[in-house]
Amino acid sequence: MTEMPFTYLLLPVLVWPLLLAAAASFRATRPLALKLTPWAALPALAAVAIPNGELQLTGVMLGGALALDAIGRVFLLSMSALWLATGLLARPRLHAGDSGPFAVLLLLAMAGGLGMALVGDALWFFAASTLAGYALYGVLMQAGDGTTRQAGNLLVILLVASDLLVFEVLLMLAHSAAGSDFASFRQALVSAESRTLILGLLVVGFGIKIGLLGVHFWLAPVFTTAAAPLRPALVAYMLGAGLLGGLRLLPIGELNAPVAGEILRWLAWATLVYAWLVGTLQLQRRSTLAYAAMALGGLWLAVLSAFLHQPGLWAGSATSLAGMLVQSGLALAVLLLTATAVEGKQSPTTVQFAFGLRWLAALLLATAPVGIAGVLTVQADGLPIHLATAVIAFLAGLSLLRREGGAAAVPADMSARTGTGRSASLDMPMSSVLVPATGLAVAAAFALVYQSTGWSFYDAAVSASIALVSLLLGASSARWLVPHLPSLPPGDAVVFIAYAIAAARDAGRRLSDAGLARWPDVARALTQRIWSGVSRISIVHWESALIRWPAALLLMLLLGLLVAWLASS
Amino acid sequence: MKWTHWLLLPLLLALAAGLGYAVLSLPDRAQGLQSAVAAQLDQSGVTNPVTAVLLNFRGYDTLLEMVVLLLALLGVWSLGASAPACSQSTPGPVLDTLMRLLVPVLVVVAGYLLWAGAHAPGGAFQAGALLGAAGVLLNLTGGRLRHGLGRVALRVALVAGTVAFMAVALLTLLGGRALLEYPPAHAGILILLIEAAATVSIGVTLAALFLGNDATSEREQ
Amino acid sequence: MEALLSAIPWGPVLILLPLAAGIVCFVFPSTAKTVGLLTVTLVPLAVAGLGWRLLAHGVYHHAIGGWGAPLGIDLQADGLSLLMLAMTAVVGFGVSLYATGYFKAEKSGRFWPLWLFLLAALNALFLSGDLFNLYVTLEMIGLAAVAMTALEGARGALVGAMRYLLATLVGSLAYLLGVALLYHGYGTVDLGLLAARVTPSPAAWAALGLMSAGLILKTALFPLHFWLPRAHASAPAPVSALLSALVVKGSFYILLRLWLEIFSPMSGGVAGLLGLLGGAAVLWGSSQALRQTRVKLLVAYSTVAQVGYLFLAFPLAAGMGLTAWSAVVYLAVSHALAKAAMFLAAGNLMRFGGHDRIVDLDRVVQRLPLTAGAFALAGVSIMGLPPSGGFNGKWLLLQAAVTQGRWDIVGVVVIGGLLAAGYIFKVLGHTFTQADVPHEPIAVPARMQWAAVLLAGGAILLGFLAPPFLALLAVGNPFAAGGAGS
Amino acid sequence: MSIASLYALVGVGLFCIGLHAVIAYDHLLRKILAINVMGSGVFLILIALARRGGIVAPDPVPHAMVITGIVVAVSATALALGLMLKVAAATGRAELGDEGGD
Amino acid sequence: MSWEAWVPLLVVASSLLPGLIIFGLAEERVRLRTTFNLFGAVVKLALVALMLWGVFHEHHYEARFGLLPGLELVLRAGPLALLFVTLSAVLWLLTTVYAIGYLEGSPHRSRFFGFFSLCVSATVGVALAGNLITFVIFYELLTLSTYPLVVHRGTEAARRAGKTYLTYTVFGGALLVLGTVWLYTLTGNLDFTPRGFVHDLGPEHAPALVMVFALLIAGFGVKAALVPLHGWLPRAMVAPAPVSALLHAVAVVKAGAFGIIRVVYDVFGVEFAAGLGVMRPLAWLAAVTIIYGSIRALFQDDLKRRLAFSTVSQVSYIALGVAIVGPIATVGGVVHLVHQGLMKITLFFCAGNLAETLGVHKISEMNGAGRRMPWTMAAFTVGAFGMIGAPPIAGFISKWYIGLGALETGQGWVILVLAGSSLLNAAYFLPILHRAWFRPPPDRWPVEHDFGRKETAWALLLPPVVTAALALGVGLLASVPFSPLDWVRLVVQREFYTP
Repeated sequence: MTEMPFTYLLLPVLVWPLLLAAAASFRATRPLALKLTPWAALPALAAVAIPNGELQLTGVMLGGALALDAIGRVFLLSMSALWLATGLLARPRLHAGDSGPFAVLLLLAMAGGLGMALVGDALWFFAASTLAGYALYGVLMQAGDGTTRQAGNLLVILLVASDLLVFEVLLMLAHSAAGSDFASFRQALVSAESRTLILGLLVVGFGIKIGLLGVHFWLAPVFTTAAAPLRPALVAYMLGAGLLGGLRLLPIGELNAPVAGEILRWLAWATLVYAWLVGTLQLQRRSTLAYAAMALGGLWLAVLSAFLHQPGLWAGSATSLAGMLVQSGLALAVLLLTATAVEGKQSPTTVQFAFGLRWLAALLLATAPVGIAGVLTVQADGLPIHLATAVIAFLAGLSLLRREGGAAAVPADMSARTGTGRSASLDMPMSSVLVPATGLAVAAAFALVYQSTGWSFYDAAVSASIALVSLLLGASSARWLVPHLPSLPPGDAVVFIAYAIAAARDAGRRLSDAGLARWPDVARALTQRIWSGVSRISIVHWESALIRWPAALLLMLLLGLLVAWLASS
Repeated sequence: MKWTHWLLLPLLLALAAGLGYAVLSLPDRAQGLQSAVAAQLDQSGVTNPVTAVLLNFRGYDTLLEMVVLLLALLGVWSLGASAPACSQSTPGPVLDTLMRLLVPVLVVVAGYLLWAGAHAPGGAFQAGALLGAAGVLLNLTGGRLRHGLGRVALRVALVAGTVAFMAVALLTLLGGRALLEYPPAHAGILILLIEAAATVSIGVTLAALFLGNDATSEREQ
Repeated sequence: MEALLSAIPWGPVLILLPLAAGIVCFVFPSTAKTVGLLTVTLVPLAVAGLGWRLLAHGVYHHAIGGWGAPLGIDLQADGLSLLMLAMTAVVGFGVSLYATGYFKAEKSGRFWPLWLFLLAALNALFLSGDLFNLYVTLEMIGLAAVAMTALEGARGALVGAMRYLLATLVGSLAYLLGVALLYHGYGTVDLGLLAARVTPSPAAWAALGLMSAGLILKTALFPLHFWLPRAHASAPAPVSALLSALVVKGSFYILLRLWLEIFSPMSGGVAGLLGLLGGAAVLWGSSQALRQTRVKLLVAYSTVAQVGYLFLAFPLAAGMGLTAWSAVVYLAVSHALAKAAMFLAAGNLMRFGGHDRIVDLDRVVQRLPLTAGAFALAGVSIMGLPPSGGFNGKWLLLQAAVTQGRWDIVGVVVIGGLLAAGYIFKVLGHTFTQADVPHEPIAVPARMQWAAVLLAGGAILLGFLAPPFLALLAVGNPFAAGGAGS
Repeated sequence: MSIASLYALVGVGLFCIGLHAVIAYDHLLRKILAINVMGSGVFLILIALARRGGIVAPDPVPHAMVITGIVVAVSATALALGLMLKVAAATGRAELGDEGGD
Repeated sequence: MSWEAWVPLLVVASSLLPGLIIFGLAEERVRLRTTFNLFGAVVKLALVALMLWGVFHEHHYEARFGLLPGLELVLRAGPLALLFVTLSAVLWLLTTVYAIGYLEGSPHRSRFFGFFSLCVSATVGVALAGNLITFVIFYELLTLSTYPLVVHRGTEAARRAGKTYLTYTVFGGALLVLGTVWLYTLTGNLDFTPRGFVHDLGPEHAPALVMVFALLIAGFGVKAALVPLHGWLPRAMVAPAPVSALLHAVAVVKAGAFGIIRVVYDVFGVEFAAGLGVMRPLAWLAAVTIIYGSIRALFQDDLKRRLAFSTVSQVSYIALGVAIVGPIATVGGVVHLVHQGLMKITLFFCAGNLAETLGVHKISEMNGAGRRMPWTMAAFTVGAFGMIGAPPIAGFISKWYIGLGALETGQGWVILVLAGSSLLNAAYFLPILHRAWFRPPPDRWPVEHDFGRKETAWALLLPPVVTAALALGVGLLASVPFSPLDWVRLVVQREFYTP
């Protein structure tokens, strides 16, 4: 793509939030910055209108570019919408006391998050996702309270792991890549000899961010403890860092790797089943939704496996895939927002509207996969995809009628560790949530329309019906079935991981106490003892003997004789 | 320290044996410098070869050796007042008379030795030793150097020999000759002069050494 | 001007000047300080004159009495003697400056003549080419040194001096017997002639044995160092400085000369033995120093160690004589400067705190910065850290050792350096800390501090003067005999 | 084995005996005397060897050396004696305090 | 001597002379002392800038003096030398400002600043050294002039720390000298030459050369804190913060690392060294150090000690990058010289600020420090993320290049080392950030000084913020001309590898 003047309009998308962040960190300019922060995502929203183009950033870091293309545009749209929602919802928090750090972190996260949709090369994507991830972690911690901490720790640990994996992958690719843009990276992956390894690392690395089975532990705790304003941002992050990242780096449609595809397929199965089981046994809407998100991840894997089996499919299904991702993301965000909104003391119309909105969102979430399913199930093995559709819809429905709360049902220590406790900062009055939520829902609806253009009627009908049925099933089972089932705390295995971490830390400390930290002292003490012993035995004693007159003169005599003898011989 | 004894004896025997062997293994005709000395004797200004070596050929040694003597005295003095050297005895008449007889004789003999040194065994050191003996006698019988000599005078007497020597040395240098290179014509007289001064100094020094503590220090005034 | 310079007989001047001055000081004690300072200022100039003459006309030669060897005594100076003289002059100047502040009136009247005679004796020694004359100078040095050691009159000092005197007398007698044997064996006591005449023979072997034993005793090479630590530690600071820096070097110089001129051809084994003792001395002296609790004893033992380095070169000389001997001279000179500075600094510490217990040095760095600095600088040279004369010396030594693959010697040098660092910083470390019983400092005259700094600075400066230094040393190629060629 | 050599051997003997005494005896006076004995031994060797092979006119140089040597010995002895007195006065016994630490 | 010969001398003198003058100044002459300090620092910067320009245009700044037979004291400003010189000159200025603020009103400042300037002169000398002997000389000078700063406080603990410090460094110095002598006896030449000067020695010398290499690396390894020669570094932390900051984070350890670079590239020549088979062990040693240092850091509660162990780990990146053998990894290693310096000095400044302002020395006391000192902790955060290797901060660039270089030469294991160390870095830095930002501050700090509305004195706040900005900047603008990365590329292609 050639460089054109209007591509410079991409800069404000990143620069504006960063400027605001800088402004927010100075005492003088902070008030102004706080006023503008809610609208910081507007340039991004505007940038959606810019035609495709690329802005080379030579000299910045190792070179790189800002670029806008079809996929990027879709994501930019959805993410800017989500961030706008976040900004608007965060207003009360921004006007509370000492919100400087909060604002700065929020803006940094925003810059990173929007940047992911905008950057044109791998390293910058990595930079942006790192910034977004850690900043988001910071915002979560800032906005949260004691209960947030454990979830945050979990998130940050997995973040570090994920970034490491991605870093490794990028290194390996960059080693053989022609340039640093996505295309050449994908090409490098196609032609890499250790392809399967790289692919695996890649899937896990991005999988962490979309709740791949085994590394999904952060989802539920974070979803359940994140303050309401941040939930859209969270979703945006998952979209960008997880799904978009995959789209950018995976050579979908270029790589034919049946083996990897097979592995992914089984992984998808496992993820989906797990998400369904555990999601069903959750106590709270938000944790249920967390597992719905996990199921989305499963769907994503299924789709990937399909593409790895038959690269040819990619051409026809790009739009519906992108649409699916966006639609599900937005819908999920709406559900998350409305899940905990307090409905008391509202006008009945509001209540009804909210009820309708949540049904709509659930519907959108459930029908998100329809398009892609329609495309893929015919040519490829549709089973996992159908399953994914079903699970997602089921969990969506479940989350609708599941009564929120039941913190009491969770043992106290677990609530302490995984933070199901509900605190004031988490909930917002429905009225203030309603507007942005509606906006997101509308956007999701648009996405539905957008992707429905690619549907083939028959397949769509099949998968749509699957979606609707399982949605109703989920809804009903929420009333009749689930209450009679045992319940799991959010973030299942996390509990044990937490135990393990604690144990490991203790062990480490004991280890360090035992030896690691002390051995130099021990060594020194030992040497000192030896030295003192030696000196006492030999040096002192012998010196006192040597300096006695007779001994010394004898030695002299000896020496003289020795010298003469040596000279003569 | 018995063990040293047991070690000592064999080692000493070895030493003795070694030295003895070395001595005996020397060429049995000594090829010393006598011929060289004899050849240069008439240049030296004296006829006694030993004196010639001592004050002319190797005069430089002698100069330094005067300093050694002086150093010893300085050393003894720098130790400060030591234990009383000898008790103040007022000499009885006999001793007194004897001394009055003896000291002048000693002085005269010393003078003779000094003079004889030029052509026969004898010379400054022998003479100086006699003078020293005289001084010791004086001391033993209650005399004190200080009574005879003032502080500065005594010190001058002590260094006279060295000074004379160095003066001559300086003269030779100024004369554009090598150090202590006497003009053959005046060698004899110069040597005699040096010897005279040296005799006095040696005598006084020996006496002072015997006396021990500093006869010229302020503390005793 | 040039005519004048070449007309002046520098050798005799170097000897007569301090002698005369000594006599004046002796006769008129009141003038001692003035005359002394004047002399020690003139002597360096005379040395410079001699140096000029050497560079201009090569080896200096002066036949005393005009007779010439073997009948007479010859003064001669090549690069080696000149550097020794220069060392003596510089150290002498520094110490004298210090002494003017150190000694009270009465002691000063005793110190100056002794010191000036010692100076004369040292000059005579470094200029003399006659074995018997060397004996006389040795005795002068010995008596002067003993007298100066006992100057304070304290109990320890007296015993130390006595021990020193007896040792040095025995040593001189051994040396004299050696001279006697050589004379009767070869009919001369002139170094040059002997070098030509001496052939391996029982007399020569016995002479070598006697002379080495005697001189090693005087040089206090391990294991014959028994007299040194106490004598040097109990003497007054300036005297300790002179003893450690110069007196020890005197006897070593004679040994070196004998070796180079006469004995080197006939004694590979002896070289090995000397090297062995040298190494032992380095390790032993250093570890002894390391366990001392008083500054002056520590410094004294450091001398024992440093003397050892001088002997490490003997076994190396066979291969690359020039490098090894240059190393020795470099080490000797820089040790003289550094060690003198150290003793002077130690003297300041004693004057300042009334004691020299290392652990009780009370924040000396703040209160006596110059002294601490001098000690540190001198320490740098002793440790052989760059840039310093000590470093250059060790560098050359290591170079010779490595080239010949003598890793044992290499090891000794390295370990010696480490131990040296150990004992130097043992002292320095405590100069920063506060003593358990802080005491009232006694003021130390500035010139006493500056004298120490001056000498220490000299040791450091020596690190940058290698080219002229070695150029001077090469005059007359003194090492031609001792395993020539580098 | 000429008479001169005999004298010389006697000198050697003196030297060794003196050395023995210097090492073996504690009292300072004995040590000082012993050193003088050693000295005499050396001088004897110097003189004696000068007339090896029955030369009529002996070599004067060793004689001169001996005279110088004697003077040096005298001076040294004087200093040593003075020092000894001081040591005795200070420590109460005229010995080298070998064990007596600094 | 042409004026170009004078420049290197002046660069050294620009800190030496002020130092010597400052020794003579009375304690209370604060203003005069400050003037000298800053003047010297600024002049040095100016000269360095001049040399940068000149060297870029292939001018030669070189000064020589005879030292020993066949040996000269050579100061030469090459591209590599300038990299280090610039770093130390810039950081010296900042640290001087910091130290002035830090030691406000504490005793013996003349002594402190005197030795401080000497240290910098020694560092610059090390950087400009044109041959091994010169390097050794300044290297030892660095040891000597650092000691008084380590024991500056005059406490018993300080004395012991100084003792440890010397035990290690003097030992290292001895090995170094030995190796140098040996090398000299082998080659008769010690001049740093691009691509080394030993390769024309016959194969029969290979064992000796390996030994020499080992000796030299061990000698430098002590200051570069390669395990197991790292023991002095954490203990030396008793020194005042500016000392830890400039010397123990930058000057001293970097002198060691720089020495390793010199030995590998300008003495042996990297290809030749690789041929000797000594690079692989070096790489392993560096890797072990990286991991070990990080693990030890994990268990430190004392902030400065944790940072010290982090230094142990981070400095070995340089050795690692060098030892991988290959232009790209070399770029990574050498540029880390600068990057690590910037990041680590930031961290130490911040630690000093916490200690000076709040009396906080332990990590367990840092709760809520971010609320009380946002700017300081912000700088700290940048430094920490840089250490972890998060883009676009400097640390990322180094790791990226080292990793690429490793892959280029097919040494995948290095990637694992990098990953492991990043993980550990995160493990011991993120908890600190977590405490500082997200934990509630205590009711009262251990020892709090009040600075009104400012969080601390400007002299204390400015340096860390600037260095943090620099750390961010050199990463963000890594590819612009004259950035450290760009300069190192120049060095590597000019000097290290046969084009």
